[in-house]
Amino acid sequence: MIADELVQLLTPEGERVEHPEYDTSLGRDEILSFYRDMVIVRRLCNESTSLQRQGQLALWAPLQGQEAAQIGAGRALAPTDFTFPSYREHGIAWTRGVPPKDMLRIFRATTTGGWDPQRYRHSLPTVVLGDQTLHAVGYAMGVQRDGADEAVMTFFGDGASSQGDVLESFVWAASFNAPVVFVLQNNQWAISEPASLQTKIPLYHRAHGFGFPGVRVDGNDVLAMYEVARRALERARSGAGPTLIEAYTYRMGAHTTSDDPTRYRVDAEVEVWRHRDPIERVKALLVREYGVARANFDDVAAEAETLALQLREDVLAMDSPDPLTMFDHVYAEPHALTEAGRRELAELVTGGRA
Amino acid sequence: MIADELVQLLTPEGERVEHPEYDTSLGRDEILSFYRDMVIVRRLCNESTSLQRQGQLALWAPLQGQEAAQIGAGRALAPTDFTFPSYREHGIAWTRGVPPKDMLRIFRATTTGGWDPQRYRHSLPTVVLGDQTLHAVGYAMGVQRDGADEAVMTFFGDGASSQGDVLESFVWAASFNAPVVFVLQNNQWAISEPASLQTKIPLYHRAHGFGFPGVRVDGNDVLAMYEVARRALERARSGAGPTLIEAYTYRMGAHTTSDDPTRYRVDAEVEVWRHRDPIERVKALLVREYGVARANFDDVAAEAETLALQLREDVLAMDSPDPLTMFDHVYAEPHALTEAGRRELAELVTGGRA
Amino acid sequence: MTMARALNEGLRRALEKDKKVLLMGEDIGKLGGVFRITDGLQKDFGEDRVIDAPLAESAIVGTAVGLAMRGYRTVVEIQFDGFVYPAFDQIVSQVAKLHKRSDGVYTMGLVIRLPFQGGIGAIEHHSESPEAYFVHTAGLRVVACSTPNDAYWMIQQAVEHDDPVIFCEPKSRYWEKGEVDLDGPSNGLFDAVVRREGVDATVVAYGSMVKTCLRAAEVAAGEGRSLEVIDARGLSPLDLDTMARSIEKTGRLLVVQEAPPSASVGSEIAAALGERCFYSLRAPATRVSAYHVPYPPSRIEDAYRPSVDRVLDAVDRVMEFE
Amino acid sequence: MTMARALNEGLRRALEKDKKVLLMGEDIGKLGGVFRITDGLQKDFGEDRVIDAPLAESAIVGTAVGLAMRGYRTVVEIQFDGFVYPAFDQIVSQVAKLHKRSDGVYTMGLVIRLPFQGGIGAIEHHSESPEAYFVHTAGLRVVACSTPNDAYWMIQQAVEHDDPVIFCEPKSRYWEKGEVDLDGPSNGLFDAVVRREGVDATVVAYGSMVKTCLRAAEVAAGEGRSLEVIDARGLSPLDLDTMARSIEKTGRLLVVQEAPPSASVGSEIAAALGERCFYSLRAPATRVSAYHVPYPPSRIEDAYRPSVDRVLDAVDRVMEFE
Ligand SMILES: Cc1ncc(C[n+]2csc(CCOP(=O)(O)OP(=O)(O)O)c2C)c(N)n1
Ligand SMILES: Cc1ncc(C[n+]2csc(CCOP(=O)(O)OP(=O)(O)O)c2C)c(N)n1
Ligand SMILES: [Mg+2]
Ligand SMILES: [Mg+2]
Repeated sequence: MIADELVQLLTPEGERVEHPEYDTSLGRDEILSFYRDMVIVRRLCNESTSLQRQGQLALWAPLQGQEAAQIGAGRALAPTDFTFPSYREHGIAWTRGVPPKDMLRIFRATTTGGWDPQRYRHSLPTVVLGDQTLHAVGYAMGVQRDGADEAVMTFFGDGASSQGDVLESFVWAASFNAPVVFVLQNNQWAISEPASLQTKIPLYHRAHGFGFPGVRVDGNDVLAMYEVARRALERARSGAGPTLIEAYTYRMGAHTTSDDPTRYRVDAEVEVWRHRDPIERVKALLVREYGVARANFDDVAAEAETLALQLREDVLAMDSPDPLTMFDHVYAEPHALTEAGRRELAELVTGGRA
Repeated sequence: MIADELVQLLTPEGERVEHPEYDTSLGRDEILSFYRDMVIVRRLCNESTSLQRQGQLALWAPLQGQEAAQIGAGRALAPTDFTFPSYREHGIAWTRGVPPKDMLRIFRATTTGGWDPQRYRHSLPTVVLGDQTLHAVGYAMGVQRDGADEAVMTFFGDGASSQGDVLESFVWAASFNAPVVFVLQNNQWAISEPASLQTKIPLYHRAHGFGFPGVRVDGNDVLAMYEVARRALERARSGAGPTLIEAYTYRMGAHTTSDDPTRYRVDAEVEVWRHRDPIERVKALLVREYGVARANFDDVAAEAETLALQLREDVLAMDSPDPLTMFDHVYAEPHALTEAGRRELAELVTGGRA
Repeated sequence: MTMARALNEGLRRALEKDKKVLLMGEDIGKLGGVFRITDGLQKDFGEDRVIDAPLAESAIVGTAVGLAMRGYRTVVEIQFDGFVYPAFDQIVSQVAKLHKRSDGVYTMGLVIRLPFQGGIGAIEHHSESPEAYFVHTAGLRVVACSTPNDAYWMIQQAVEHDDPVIFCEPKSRYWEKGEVDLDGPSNGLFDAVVRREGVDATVVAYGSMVKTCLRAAEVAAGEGRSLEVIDARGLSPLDLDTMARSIEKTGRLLVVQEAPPSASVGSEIAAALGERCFYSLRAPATRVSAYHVPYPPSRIEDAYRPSVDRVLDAVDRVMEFE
Repeated sequence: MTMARALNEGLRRALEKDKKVLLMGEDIGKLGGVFRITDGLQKDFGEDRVIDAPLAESAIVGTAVGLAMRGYRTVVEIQFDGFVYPAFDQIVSQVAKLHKRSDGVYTMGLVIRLPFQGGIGAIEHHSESPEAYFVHTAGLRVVACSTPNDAYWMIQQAVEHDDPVIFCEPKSRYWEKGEVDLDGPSNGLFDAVVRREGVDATVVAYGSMVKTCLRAAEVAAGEGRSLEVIDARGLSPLDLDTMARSIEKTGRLLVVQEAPPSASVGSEIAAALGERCFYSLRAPATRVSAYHVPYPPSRIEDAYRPSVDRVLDAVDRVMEFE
């Protein structure tokens, strides 16, 4: 894949397009279920934003605009694959079966994790940019040693692509021919910094310099994302090595709820991308090509609504943890200094002035 | 420059070869002076090795085999350019005018530096792999801000090419279009690790993934190294941005005097490269094409001999520094804790049991 | 003005005074930094002097080193304390050692600004206290400001200083107001300052904990106890003279820090003064620190960071010694 | 056998006992590492278990983290102490925090071997003592061996331990011989051990300095002074009980380390015991450290590293207190 144009199977208008190398393997029901996933994660994202506005969350990092990139990649995964996210991969977490309320724990600041990564085969949010990419490659080296038929997928952004750890993970993936798929969601912005500050050429080219394929996909086209991710995962499982997928997409919302994009980007740009909405185009396809009825879409909307209300309920019910839990699981076996702290705080809570 | 074969203007047998993009701009006298430089740095290198064997140096990192890569690149520099070496660039130091005895101070362990980097516009040996590449890019950003007609050149190896700092320096050089030339001396080995462990494809390709040109040169061909380096430096000074030069060469000796290559590489490989010797081919050219007389070569050998003897003399005369100098230049202004140490050691030296 | 504003004004003055001064960091341009410390500076001084950096801390510090070699003085902004670690090698192996390695030829006159400590309800990696790592490292200088006036003057003094300075800013105090005396600095960059006089015990703190200790001192006063509160300000070097003088008067020492206890700045102060003031200390030099655990979810950070009550509990303990 | 050989044998035992144990590092395969600690292990256990790593410390540690998530126990070799800093972020932000972040689901059972301290006449970056950085970091454990027997058993205990262990090896002692008791370890991984009994002063040291202090104790004995020498072994956690018990007997404490003094392990030991043994200490807890300067050119390293004479000078000082 050296072609400079991006892989697209569905236009913003919902028209199918031919691609020399990729074709849709999906039927009506699957496409509808992708649509469902995208609608739900967007709805949950919006609910989370308003929960933050209402002071129920410390912070929220919206995925709006990146639903196709994440649902497409996430749905391509086999249950046995393992994923290593950054902090905005709520859509991936959804496809891995992580309960929405667990995704929000870290944002309610009641934990630094949120779920059992082994249970969902989805690792924890990684806030230090790029660190998770090396974990993914190391995990993939373990898969190789186990002779398992599994692939690993890791996610990072256009900004993180400049971090040494991400670039070292390319060196290692290539050197060990590790079964890992790198999904770079190029949403055009790293907080206030445009992707053009990180690179002057398309980011997927970077893979070629390290000796493995890189491909740019229309990250707002869930059909293309799915097919490209699926093939890259198969390639990894077959022992053919790593792939870099650059999902060309856009961060429609603020970087996080504490960000103010009006300081650094113009609405016109956002408008352009609004016309490339990842959900609308699938809806158009479903209507035109499969005659999906209004009712089906209403059902999805209703389901999303219910889930959103459930999420709100669950979040409001989330209490602050007992302060003494800060001493749990710091070490697998007791550490004298940590235990001394536990005793001190316990006394303060009971006996002390506190 | 995407061509996969390397740029060569002079065969191991000393035959000139045509190259579509590069041609020699050098005449007899210059080529002879390149020959002289190579013979001298090799002779000084051998002297240093024996000085180490005789316990006069703590360590020595031989450059043998890489004379052409270094003299070719070094001679292409303008006096106003600035260079950032790793620890094996004795040939570069020579072209910058650093006195040989100063190059050996660090290896005699009497200092961690050795010379005035501003005076020779040649920075100090950098032992932590790759760190210097970022200094080079930062310095180049300063050159840009000064609007100066200068270029920066930095050196690192095939092993160091895997370090995050080196890869980040590529990101930065590209993003700021910095006037820097990266010279990667691929001498096939990183101590005991073959270059194939660091990469599965030619290393110069890496530059393309970051958006600037990479070129592989026969690093044992001083004419080719010179021309490619000269053009890359001009390119940098002209504001066209960075270039990566992969000098394809070989480490004929041990990694350092504490290394034992017999544990990890076969003599046959060394033999192959012995036939690609960077000095012999130039000598052959000078004899055949310019009829340079035996006497000229003898003169060079004699000069090298004199310099080697001088170096030995100078090294033997190098005393250990006064221990109290460890407190000098730690800070530009006195630091209480450092000064307390100075007083304590001073007392120990005089009053104490020591 | 607020500390955030004072830092902004101080940086503006530094940029005006010396053309060789540059600012570099993530999002410090149009956005003005996530805390707006550099608000408006790129607009006024241009993109060549207020540089939005690609996303790599090691490269930010490493290129600042190269710029220093070229004679520039770069003020680096690390967006949050927890993101300084990727630059650790450049800081410890290069920034701290190049002046020495070059026998004084290279001047590492750069400043690394570190919004540090917690208390802002943030997610992980945004509330760390990494100062001990730098205080342990020879070749670096480390300071922490605690008031807008200090912020305004100390940042300028740090920029003018020829040694590399790790400049710690207590982000939880960014929005608190205080008087700024524009006439001139009243203290040296590394001087400890007595913020409140007292006779019963000496309380040494820095950054966010200075205010916490001043509050504790007020409560203690109500209980008839007179605490002397010292703002260390300089962490490397430490102004031990000022602290020792106070201990001679009070005979008791409390060191309060937001960092975890082990091999910390608090350990250094307690060990150094314990040795130096052996005869004047009537109670053991006592540390009040965070706990030996990773920074907890911010919902419970108040139990992790030393509180007024924890300081007072420690005061009770040291006062039990006659 | 030598400490180097003992480590080699210990690693061999670890590889034999548990198929999930891997070794990873630069040049550890055919070369057997620059110190030959892994000599012959790749030949016997294969390239999949004894892995020659590409040249990037952050990646070595970062991939070891991923391998731990997959259930492997990787023993990482950092070629020299001075090259651990590029991996600092992975160690501090990930290795130290992932067990906590995952509520105990991820086991970070990895070992980071660090040939540390100086005394081998090396060039820069090959003689550092970075232990304080890790002792300050919650979530890590840190140990230092000082004898072949400890090297043999402690490395196996570290591999079996479920927490991440920074394993510090005093490279200047690699070639010194000592008895190795193959029957079983006589101490826990973190226990401090009294190496020599005495009554006048307690001397705590670790790594290379243990031998230095034992030599000093002999000289002191000739001068009629009886020093109790304790090998700390565990640096995080510290075995303060053993040290305190000794101080109750001797009433004096000296802490000897090769690291620079500021915010160091020595500071922690002095501060912690100064507080805990306030009544039994008849002299100030006193530190003997390297100086607050970058590691000097090795031609003069003997003046930088605490020597027998410097230890004895410090003994003289603490003995002056009645
Ligand atoms: C090492 C590190 N440096 C800085 C930050 C602060 N930070 C958080 S997100 C972000 C921008 C990341 O942009 P990108 O990688 O494109 O991901 P996106 O937010 O667009 O999904 C920055 C600078 C961080 N989290 N980690
Ligand atoms: C960060 C770091 N890690 C490890 C080392 C130890 N080391 C010194 S040289 C070397 C091999 C470097 O190989 P290469 O980059 O190819 O340069 P060459 O020695 O071949 O010139 C290693 C591993 C180091 N100096 N720095
Ligand atoms: Mg982005
Ligand atoms: Mg090499």
